Amino acid sequence: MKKFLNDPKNFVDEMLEGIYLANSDVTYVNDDKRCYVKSAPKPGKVGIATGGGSGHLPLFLGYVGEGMLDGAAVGGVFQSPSADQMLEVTKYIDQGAGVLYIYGNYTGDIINFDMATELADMEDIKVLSVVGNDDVASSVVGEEHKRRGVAGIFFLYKAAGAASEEGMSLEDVARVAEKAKDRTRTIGVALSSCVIPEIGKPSFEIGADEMEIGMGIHGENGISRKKLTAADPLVDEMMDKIFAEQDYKADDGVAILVNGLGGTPLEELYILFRRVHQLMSERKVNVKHVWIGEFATSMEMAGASISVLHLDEELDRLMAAKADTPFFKHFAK
Amino acid sequence: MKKFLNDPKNFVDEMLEGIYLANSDVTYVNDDKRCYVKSAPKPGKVGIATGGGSGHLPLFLGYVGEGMLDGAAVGGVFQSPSADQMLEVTKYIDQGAGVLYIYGNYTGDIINFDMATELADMEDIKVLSVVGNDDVASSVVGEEHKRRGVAGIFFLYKAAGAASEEGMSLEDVARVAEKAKDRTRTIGVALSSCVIPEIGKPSFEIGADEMEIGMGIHGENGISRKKLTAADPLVDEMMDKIFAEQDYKADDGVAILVNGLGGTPLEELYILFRRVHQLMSERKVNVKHVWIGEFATSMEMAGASISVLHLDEELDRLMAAKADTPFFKHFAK
Amino acid sequence: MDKITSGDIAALFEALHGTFRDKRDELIALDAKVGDSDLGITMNAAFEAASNTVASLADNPMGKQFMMAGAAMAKAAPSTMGTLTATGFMRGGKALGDATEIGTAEMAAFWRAYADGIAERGKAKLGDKTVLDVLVPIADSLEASLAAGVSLGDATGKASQDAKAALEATKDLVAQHGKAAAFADKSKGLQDAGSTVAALLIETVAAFCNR
Amino acid sequence: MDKITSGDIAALFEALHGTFRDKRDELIALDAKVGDSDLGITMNAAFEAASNTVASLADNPMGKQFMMAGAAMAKAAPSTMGTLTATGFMRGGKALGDATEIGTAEMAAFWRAYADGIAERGKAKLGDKTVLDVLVPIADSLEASLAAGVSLGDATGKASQDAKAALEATKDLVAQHGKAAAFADKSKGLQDAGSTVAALLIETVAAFCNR
Ligand SMILES: Nc1ncnc2c1ncn2[C@@H]1O[C@H](COP(=O)(O)OP(=O)(O)O)[C@@H](O)[C@H]1O
Ligand SMILES: Nc1ncnc2c1ncn2[C@@H]1O[C@H](COP(=O)(O)OP(=O)(O)O)[C@@H](O)[C@H]1O
Ligand SMILES: [Mg+2]
Ligand SMILES: [Mg+2]
Ligand SMILES: [Mg+2]
Ligand SMILES: [Mg+2]
Repeated sequence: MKKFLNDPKNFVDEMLEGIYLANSDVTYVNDDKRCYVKSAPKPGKVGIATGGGSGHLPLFLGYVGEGMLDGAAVGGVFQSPSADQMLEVTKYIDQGAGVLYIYGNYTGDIINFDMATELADMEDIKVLSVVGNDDVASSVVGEEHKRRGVAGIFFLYKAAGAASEEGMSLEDVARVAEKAKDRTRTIGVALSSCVIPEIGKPSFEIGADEMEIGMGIHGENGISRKKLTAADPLVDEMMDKIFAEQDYKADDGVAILVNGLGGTPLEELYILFRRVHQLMSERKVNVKHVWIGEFATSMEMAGASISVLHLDEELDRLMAAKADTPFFKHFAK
Repeated sequence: MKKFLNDPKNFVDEMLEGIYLANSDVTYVNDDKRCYVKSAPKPGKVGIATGGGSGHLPLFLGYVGEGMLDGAAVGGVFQSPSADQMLEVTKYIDQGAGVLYIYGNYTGDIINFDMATELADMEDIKVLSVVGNDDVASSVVGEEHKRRGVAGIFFLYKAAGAASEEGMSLEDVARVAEKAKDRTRTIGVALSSCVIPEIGKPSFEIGADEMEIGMGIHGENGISRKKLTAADPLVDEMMDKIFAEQDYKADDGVAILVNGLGGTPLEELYILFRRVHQLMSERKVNVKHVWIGEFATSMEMAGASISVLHLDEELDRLMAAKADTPFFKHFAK
Repeated sequence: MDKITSGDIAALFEALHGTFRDKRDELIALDAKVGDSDLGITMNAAFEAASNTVASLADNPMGKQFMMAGAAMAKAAPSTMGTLTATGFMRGGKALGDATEIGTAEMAAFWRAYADGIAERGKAKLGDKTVLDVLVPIADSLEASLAAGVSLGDATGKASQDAKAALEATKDLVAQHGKAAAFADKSKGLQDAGSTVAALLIETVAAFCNR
Repeated sequence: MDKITSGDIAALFEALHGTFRDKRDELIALDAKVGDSDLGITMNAAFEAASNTVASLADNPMGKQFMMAGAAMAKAAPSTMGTLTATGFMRGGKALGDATEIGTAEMAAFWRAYADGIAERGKAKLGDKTVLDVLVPIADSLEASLAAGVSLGDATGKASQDAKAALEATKDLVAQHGKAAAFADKSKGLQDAGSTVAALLIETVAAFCNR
């Protein structure tokens, strides 16, 4: 294992210490660094919380900030945080307008967020949940509820965050997040494994010339493992899966997120995006918002994912809104 | 070689196509994608140009935008762009107030920028140059002119860019860049090699448990190669080199850049920063500006660098100013 | 031993922690096949926390000790199995009510509540290749032993045997939940990781009751 | 052959491109030791561009052909050696002035201007372990041959031999410039990569003149 760390046991907490030292806009509650919140929650606003395992920076906590989320419960590497931690975050960020949970579709997270919802209910905090399940590789059409949540959750955060900033009610913020979820699709490809600090060896093996299309961000099985091809045919194959899912018509608008899994250079992400844009242009679909970089990683895993949000007028407006977090900055357009 | 690309020969140009498709705020001149400029140069402003090899994204072109640079000549992977390309960029961004070149201290770049300066002179464009040489590992004190330019050039861009935005003259913008250069120090550490697409195999070998302190961003020799240690003692050893260079007194201010070389996860950069901050606090030095992420990479190389800018009042103000480029966004503080 | 009493709980959790400390790497390897390799880490952490918690609770009602052990697990190991196991211990402890000793009847009630709690929290069905596929047979076995008037030592021994058989039977199932669902086909032929945890639990309990 | 005339230039550049195409991997390997492995790529690209450029310039004055070849190199291969070589050809071509053929005198003038141009652009001194350490001996050798009245074929042959000796001597030097300077100690004992290029250049020219 070749990592910059001290005791692997302290990996997450020392990372969090670094984050708090670097950014005064965020802090933690209940004396627990893993209960990560905005320093100054905006009064009256619907609170939005997320949570999930560490090792995916800037996911999850990186989206806590203006125009995005209000808090995040932070788990160990690839581990759900606890229901208690979620509850503490929930209590702090609730401004009386209720709290929306947005998180990824993983059993561990679901079980804990469900428990947290019950606990919050006992504290008279109204909680709704939207569970991201954008990974088209993880189950077939009709079984979307089984799909994993991956990088596309970014669009849910952006939409819900902007909606909440606009002053929408809990129900409306949830409606917006649900709509973004229904209209978001992601497909990924992995080229290398990654090492969980406390385990110290690669999570899986993959040949020196192999790729796995559809692999999950914890190394879950994808659709096919084969020899790495050139970028353009690879993108074509990946985008076929996305085009098969929704009716992207001429003059429709989309937002595109090309996400690096951690070990893949930015240069290559732009080469992938180039082809995505070509395919969209062939269909006369307008690429209206573009984000390229690392948005949901698997530590040092080499690979990338492509997420498409099928816009409508409301989502278009929400994508354009300002966001300012320690990890994600977006000037309003 | 495990990369997302098509023909390695087209690596840089397809990457650039992707960048232009993603961002309408930048474009190119002279029908040459490698002559990268701001779409709308601000009238009357001193132009700032940079240039250098590809493979370092977001360096160099990523800093072209509001509050930073006006143009960048783009070379092949780890290759200088040509003097002609620099000239074309220079001609486009000159608004009559002259142009400042800020680039890294590499023979190939120097030779070409010198040639470009002569060519610009023939076109009656006044050009000054400031050459970044922040890498303390690359030569001893007293021989600073031999030092390589690495991630710390970011501070020169930020300072000069904000100064130019404030309306300073060419001489003043150059003075600010020169001052930032004199007060910037960087030290890096590499854990793995990287592959130049057209070469197809790693640029150098490094053992599975080895690190090289001070290695350059093209794999140039560093100070020492040894077994990877824990993060805290590693940072201590690296920062010793920086503390030995300048007199950071109690109540002085610094800006810190913790830069990932490409393959190192963000989590680990925060663990490194945590220790940097501890060392600064021990000295009662104020960490006033912090940037953590990928600012100057070597494609997929694993490793990191730490840059320190010793602030004065003017540099403090310039660091705080707004910047908005496709690759770097900073809300004014 | 035919009864577990309040003073035994600390030793029981020590034994449980011992089991999961010993099986740490085995469970990591098992979870690695169709999961994320964390099971050994989380189970060890869960039972370490539980054991530390009950160490100083000997004066408390038994049910409460189990509930507090569960709560400690939920904080220490919020993975799927960590949270489900925590839920199991909290519900099982609650089912013990004011009982001051655990005989076959209480043991059966404990495991039924344990299984029901997990079924409710995890929303899995029997046959979905989850821990439920061993938990329900354990509860069934204990209830049958209770009806037959079997002693605690024998009842838990029998339950442990039945759990092993049920665990073996999970090999034929295809995972529908959790990370293993992503490897549905690959999961065929492999025993379910969570079910292995359940079998280890009852095995340790049986050994404890037959010391 | 005792003279190179305007019509020969295209063939000369073809020969030069041939050399650097053949030596591509060797130069990559050489530059890899204390540099960035690009030398083989850039020199091949430089001479490919130069060769393509002069292919259609046979009607132009010889000096202009060399200058245009240099300008093409500067665009095609803006690395240290690419730009320096471009500078060399531009200055050398300029030194040819209106000459319509190249004999020993023109050849000597060409290389002196070539070396001076590179010295000016690169700001290196003799002994700094750069291409200059072979270029200056080449120019010196040609000037000595000119003084001795030696023919072009023999003069370039001798210059090529002297270049080889000078190249060998670079092994004892310690790099002061470019990427190799970072490996100063390691560079000791290795022949300088850029100097190798210079030696290959004059070797090819000599072979061409002695066809
Ligand atoms: N919905 C569920 N209900 C009950 N048990 C489940 C459920 N999902 C998964 N499991 C059990 O959890 C086990 C995996 O546990 P664990 O490694 O903690 O999961 P994760 O690491 O994915 O959080 C599986 O082998 C299975 O027995
Ligand atoms: N300042 C200089 N003046 C003349 N020659 C130089 C200078 N610096 C380096 N060189 C020559 O350039 C060679 C390396 O060329 P090249 O591989 O193109 O460099 P880079 O890849 O660093 O741009 C060296 O072997 C040396 O002969
Ligand atoms: Mg990375
Ligand atoms: Mg990277
Ligand atoms: Mg697991
Ligand atoms: Mg080189």
